[in-house]
Amino acid sequence: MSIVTALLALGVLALIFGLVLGFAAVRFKVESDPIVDQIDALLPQTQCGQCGYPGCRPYAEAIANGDDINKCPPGGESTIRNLADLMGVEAKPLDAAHGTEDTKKVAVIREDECIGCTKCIQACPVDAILGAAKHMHTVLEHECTGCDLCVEPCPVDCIDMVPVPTRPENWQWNLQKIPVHTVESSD
Amino acid sequence: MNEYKELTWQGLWANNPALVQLLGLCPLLAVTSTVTNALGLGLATLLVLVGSNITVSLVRDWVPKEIRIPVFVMVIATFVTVIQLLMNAYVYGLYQSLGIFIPLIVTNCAIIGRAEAYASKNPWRRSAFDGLMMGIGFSAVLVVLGGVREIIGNGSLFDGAELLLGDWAAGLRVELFAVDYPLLLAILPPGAFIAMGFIIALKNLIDHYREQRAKQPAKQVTRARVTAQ
Amino acid sequence: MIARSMQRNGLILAAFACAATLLVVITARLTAEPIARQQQQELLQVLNQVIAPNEHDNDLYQSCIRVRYEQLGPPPQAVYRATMNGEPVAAAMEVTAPNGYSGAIKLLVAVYTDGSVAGVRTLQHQETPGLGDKIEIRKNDWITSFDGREVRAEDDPRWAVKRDGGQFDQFTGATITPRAVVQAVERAVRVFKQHQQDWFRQPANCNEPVPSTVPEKAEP
Amino acid sequence: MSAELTDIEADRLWNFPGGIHPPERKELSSGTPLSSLPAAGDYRVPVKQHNGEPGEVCVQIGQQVLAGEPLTKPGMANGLPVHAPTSGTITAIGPARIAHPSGLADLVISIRADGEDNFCELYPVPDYQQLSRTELLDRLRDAGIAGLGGAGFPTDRKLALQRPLDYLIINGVECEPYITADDRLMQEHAAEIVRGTEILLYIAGCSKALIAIEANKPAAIEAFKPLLADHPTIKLRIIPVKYPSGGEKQLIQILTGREVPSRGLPIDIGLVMHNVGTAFAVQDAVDHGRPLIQRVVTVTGENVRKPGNYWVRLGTPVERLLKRCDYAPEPQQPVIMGGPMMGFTLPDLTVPVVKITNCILLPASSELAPAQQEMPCIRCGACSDVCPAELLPQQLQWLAKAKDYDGLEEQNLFDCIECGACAYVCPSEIPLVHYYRKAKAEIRNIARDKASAEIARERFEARQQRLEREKAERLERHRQAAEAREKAQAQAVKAGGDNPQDAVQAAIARAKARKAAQAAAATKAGDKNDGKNDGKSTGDSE
Amino acid sequence: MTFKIAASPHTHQRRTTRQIMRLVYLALIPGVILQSVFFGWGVWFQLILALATAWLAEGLCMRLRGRPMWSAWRDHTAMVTAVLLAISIPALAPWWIIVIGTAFAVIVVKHVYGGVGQNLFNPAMAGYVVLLVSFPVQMTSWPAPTMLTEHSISVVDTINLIVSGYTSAGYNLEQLRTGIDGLTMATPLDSLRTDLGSQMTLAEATDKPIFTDFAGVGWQWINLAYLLGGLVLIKLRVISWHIPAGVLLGLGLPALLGAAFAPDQQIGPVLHLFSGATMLGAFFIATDPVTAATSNRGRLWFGLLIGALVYIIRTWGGYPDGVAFAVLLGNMMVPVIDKYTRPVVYGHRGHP
Repeated sequence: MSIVTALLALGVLALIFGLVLGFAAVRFKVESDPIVDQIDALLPQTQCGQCGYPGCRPYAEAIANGDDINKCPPGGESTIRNLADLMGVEAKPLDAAHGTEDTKKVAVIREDECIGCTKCIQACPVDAILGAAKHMHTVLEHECTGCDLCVEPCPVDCIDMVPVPTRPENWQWNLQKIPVHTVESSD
Repeated sequence: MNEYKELTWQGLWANNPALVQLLGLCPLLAVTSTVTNALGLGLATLLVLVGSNITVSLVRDWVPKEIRIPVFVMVIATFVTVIQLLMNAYVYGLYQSLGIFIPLIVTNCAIIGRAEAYASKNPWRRSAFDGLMMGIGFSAVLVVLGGVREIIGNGSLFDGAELLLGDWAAGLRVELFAVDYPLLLAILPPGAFIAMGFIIALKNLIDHYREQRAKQPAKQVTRARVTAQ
Repeated sequence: MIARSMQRNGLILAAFACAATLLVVITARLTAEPIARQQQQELLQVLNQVIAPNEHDNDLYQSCIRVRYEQLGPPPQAVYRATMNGEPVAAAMEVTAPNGYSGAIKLLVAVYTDGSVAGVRTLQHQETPGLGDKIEIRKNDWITSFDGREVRAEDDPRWAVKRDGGQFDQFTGATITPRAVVQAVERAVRVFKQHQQDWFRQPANCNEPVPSTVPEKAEP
Repeated sequence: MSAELTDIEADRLWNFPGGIHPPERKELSSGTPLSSLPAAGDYRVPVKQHNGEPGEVCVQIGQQVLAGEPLTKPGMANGLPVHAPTSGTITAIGPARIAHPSGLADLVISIRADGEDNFCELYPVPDYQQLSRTELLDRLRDAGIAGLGGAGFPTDRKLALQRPLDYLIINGVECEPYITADDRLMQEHAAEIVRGTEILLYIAGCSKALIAIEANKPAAIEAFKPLLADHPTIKLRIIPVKYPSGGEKQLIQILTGREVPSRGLPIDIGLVMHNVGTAFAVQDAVDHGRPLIQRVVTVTGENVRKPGNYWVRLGTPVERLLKRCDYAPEPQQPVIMGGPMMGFTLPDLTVPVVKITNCILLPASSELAPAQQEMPCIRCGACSDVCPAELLPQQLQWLAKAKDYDGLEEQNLFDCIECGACAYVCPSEIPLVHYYRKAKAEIRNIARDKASAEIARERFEARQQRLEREKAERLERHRQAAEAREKAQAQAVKAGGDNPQDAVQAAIARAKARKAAQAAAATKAGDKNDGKNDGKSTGDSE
Repeated sequence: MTFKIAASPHTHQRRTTRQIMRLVYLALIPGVILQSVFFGWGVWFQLILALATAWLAEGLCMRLRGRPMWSAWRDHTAMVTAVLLAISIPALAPWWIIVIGTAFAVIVVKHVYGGVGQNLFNPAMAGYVVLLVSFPVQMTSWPAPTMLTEHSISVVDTINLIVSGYTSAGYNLEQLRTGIDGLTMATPLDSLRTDLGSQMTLAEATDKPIFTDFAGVGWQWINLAYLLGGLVLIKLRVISWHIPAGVLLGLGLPALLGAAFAPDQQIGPVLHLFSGATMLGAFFIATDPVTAATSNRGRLWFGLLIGALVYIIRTWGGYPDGVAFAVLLGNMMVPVIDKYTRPVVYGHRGHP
């Protein structure tokens, strides 16, 4: 008798809960997942492809689908930390296979060597290079993300990646880095 | 075979449920005042873990994802109850020591965690092995913690082993040093927290050391051409 | 859509619930008998410690009655009566001392019909390990100091710990635990002396012979 | 509100939380009267000396300039010109070290003085009340007047904001230890300052002014008292000595009990504040038509033998000023521009004096001992006790060390005025302010990076869209061409011409032959050109 | 010549952690002297043992952490911990008590958490609680004040007791603690707790030789001495008044109420304030900056919380005194207190 009661009680209870869950699963389904946008917003948007994906958004989609978060050298540790926070996973060190974190750089064309082939213009993911065929090209420093994708296509190797210069506006208060001149004592 | 090696590594060390995932701390901290108790609960957990992993893995195809958690909980609860009844019937002495903690295994997140994270996605053989390794990993931590606390607090090891293993085991008891005053802190729950902290720290230290030793060579990943069409 | 999902989930969950319940019930059936045997043995072992087996010829476990006395702690309490050739010899009572250092202490107090204590054992307590837990026979034989003691007058000053001017030792660093035990035993003896005739007349009435507590519960 | 105004009128003073009392050491330099340096040698005039965009250089190398002649035209936002400090020749225009804690270079115009010190023609205003507000503002801008108290915000911009004002506050507090430039200026030029205050009142459209002076400057107070007897609209407030009561926000709190809202301006609560030096410069620019080419600089510290206050032309290298004062540096001598609390050390002495330079301090190591090694924070809370902004400096410090920038903003790091009181009292000698400045710079950089990342993303997406569009257009063109061909063929067939199939076959054969020849040629030439450019569209330059 | 580059401010008020700690030592002196007057030479031996242990433990930890040992020794924080712990334990406790306690305080409570400034809990009190929980017998065996004992204990006997547990004449501590009335001596609070627990009235319970004057032989004067030292620290601005005031208020106010409503069963405010470790706790222990609340408002609440907890533990808890537990519980609450007492930053008042 007690067996039947137990079976019945638990069976009915489970049935009810199952019904509720079945109802909730359909009724409260969350549509579309904006997580890709959130991830994309954290990526540095250099569009450099070092992660193995063609651009930041594809990588954001890959992360949303479970790819590792440590494949973005331009973003470096801070991006990994932010992504780890967002995704609720543990921050890992940058995967060295994809490159290393470097100081921010911009591309500069040695203009006297440029032959005007437009190859770099096609390579630039953010249209930061100005110029027309057979005319000298110039990099818009403000728009350059430092992805260095233009360097390889250049047939005459006239593109350099130079570190972004430090100016008083973006100086980081590093007292150790101030060049102190040795001055002759004047008396 | 490599998968099994990986599972072993994960369960025993890299993803140890007690040291890394910090799951099931409640029974872990409560029962580890002696090695015997620790071993008892460890074995019980191991049994439940393997059983629930196998069951979950076998039924995974029939369980819609909406009700998988209730089903897993039910599977685990059944196993725990069965084991509790069996212990009550056949290892009564140990049951008295561990009695109130056995039902806690139901809420031991290590078990539902494995069911959800591994067994619900993998075939039963591997799930069983995963359960075995996770269970051994968990038990090992329990035993180490129990050992540390028993030595520091009581100066002995395997006190009361006969309750678990039968009368022959009474001889296992080792009196390391006689204590006039047991260090109560080690036996009481705060001691469990402190000892656990040190064990985790030790593991991290070893991991850190290993990491220093083995700097893996970087493989190069082909870079995607963003601009190629 | 919703109806199908509900139907499917509900039925599957119910099926699992039934299967699980069935498994538990079957196990419970199969283990019921060994479990009862274990518990009985355990209790008998303690009973045999407080009332020596050669002093009685009845089955203590079977001659159990339930009584209700506020003095003995939260009722009902089980009383196991020992008889020799049908003559009352002693009785063992489950007694609760409510004022232990960390909560109630459950005791088994056995008293001979002449009013002297046959033996006392601690069944369950949460006293501080290393201090108050000396009331366990495993840790210390203090509990045997009750053996043979008698309660005399209405107010017997010897039934107190030494610190309060009585005859029982207190433990170093812990007075409250032994004080609570002494008081509880004293009360038990008084209750026994007052009601023993009554008790030995009653028929055994512990139909469900499962004691409310498991003895010697030490952890944690 | 009106009750509060009555309180203010009734000379009530409020207090601000925290604050410290470092040794004042003002007696070193406050005794000697103001004197000037001869106009000689090289001057280096940085193009940007204020808080805003630099102006556009309007002189060339080799050009002769007269004192007061503008060297730059004010640019767009918050622009201010700079002027030739003396007459001479422009010798260089290029990057040189400027007065900035980083010691970095910026655009500097170098002038070799001819020693004549001839002024260009000046246009004094006989009666400022004849001019409109806007005209006066233009004059102030053309005179290059920026706040001389330290922030260097363009004075005309500050006055241009038109909102109801309760008070104009003239800040003569000068709470930093050692500095006496404002003190000396007030002692000797109180009348001009009062006159400047009147002009400022007129421009601001305000009726009442408060001049605040710290109680440790009795001579300056005495200089003002008789003057203000016949200026009922201007009141003198003598405030207790405490650092940093000269801070804009703190002084407002002392005088009015009001608080400038976070990220707001004093004008939001009906107040505007100018430094006494600014008031003097305003008077000079309006009454005499002189642009801002000189200011009072305190040179002090025990390693200066003749400490005092000097009229220094802007652009004068610090070294010349120090030589004049007979300095005796010790090894590892710190040269501080500004005061001991908020000033910064100079990497060398070529740095020029600029509009915001109020002090050059050469302390002996015995008076300002060098910072000790940083010890761990013991959370004593001394820093929060002295913080005038009621921040929790030690919390900020932990967060800054942990680079928790969200936490820092949540704890209002940007309300820190960097007064240094916390670091002054810290028993563990933690350079707290330094951590905050680093964190602030980092947060600003992150915001800048974020903004540029956003732009990059937009450009990337725009480009992708454009490429897709072009591809679609190309396909569309091909399709249309094919359709047209088919139509033409169909028509030809209809017209009963040759079976076009033959023509197609022939064309395919031709194409095959050509391809084979090409392949052969390519193999010969080596596959130099493969891969890279395959499938790329061409000609998409801007 | 090269110039020196530094961050502002370039001037600094020269009061270092080390100086602060020294002032704390000095302020403790009167209390320690009185304690040794009432409880004998043991106090000094405990101090020496504690200091030596702290010194060694600190050095060891810094060594293990790869940091310069001198920098830790120089700031004296471990020494202050040692002193506070040494004067908190019974003067004749066995030597290993203070060694274990100090070592635990320095190694586990301080360095495991990251060293100076990083510890969540007051090291001295955490060490004390570990000892109390682990060795309740030794930790509650306070000797009776010297004027109430039959035997006066010489220096040699003190050392013997601390090292071996027996005097040269073979008495153990338990025997020595037996007072002139033949009953074991307990601290005033312990005695009161026991007696009030067995249904005595306050008047009956205080009718003992240890209760003279206002708060018990010895303890009252020791508390007064710590009060004096604490006031000096406030005067010198080493500590702010908020925490001590909070503690005394938090303890005194409920005690006053208790005494008003149940004068027979509740210990009065004077006894609460001047017995046990009240003053030591209020002025020297709760004020440990590392583990206390940050803002002044927070400090007041922190103190009030500790005071109230002391009252609760003493009245209803399992231990006669509760300063150590109260301080640890207060430490745990600090992040919460700090969160809700954060001062309104300039410019944010009325502008949310």
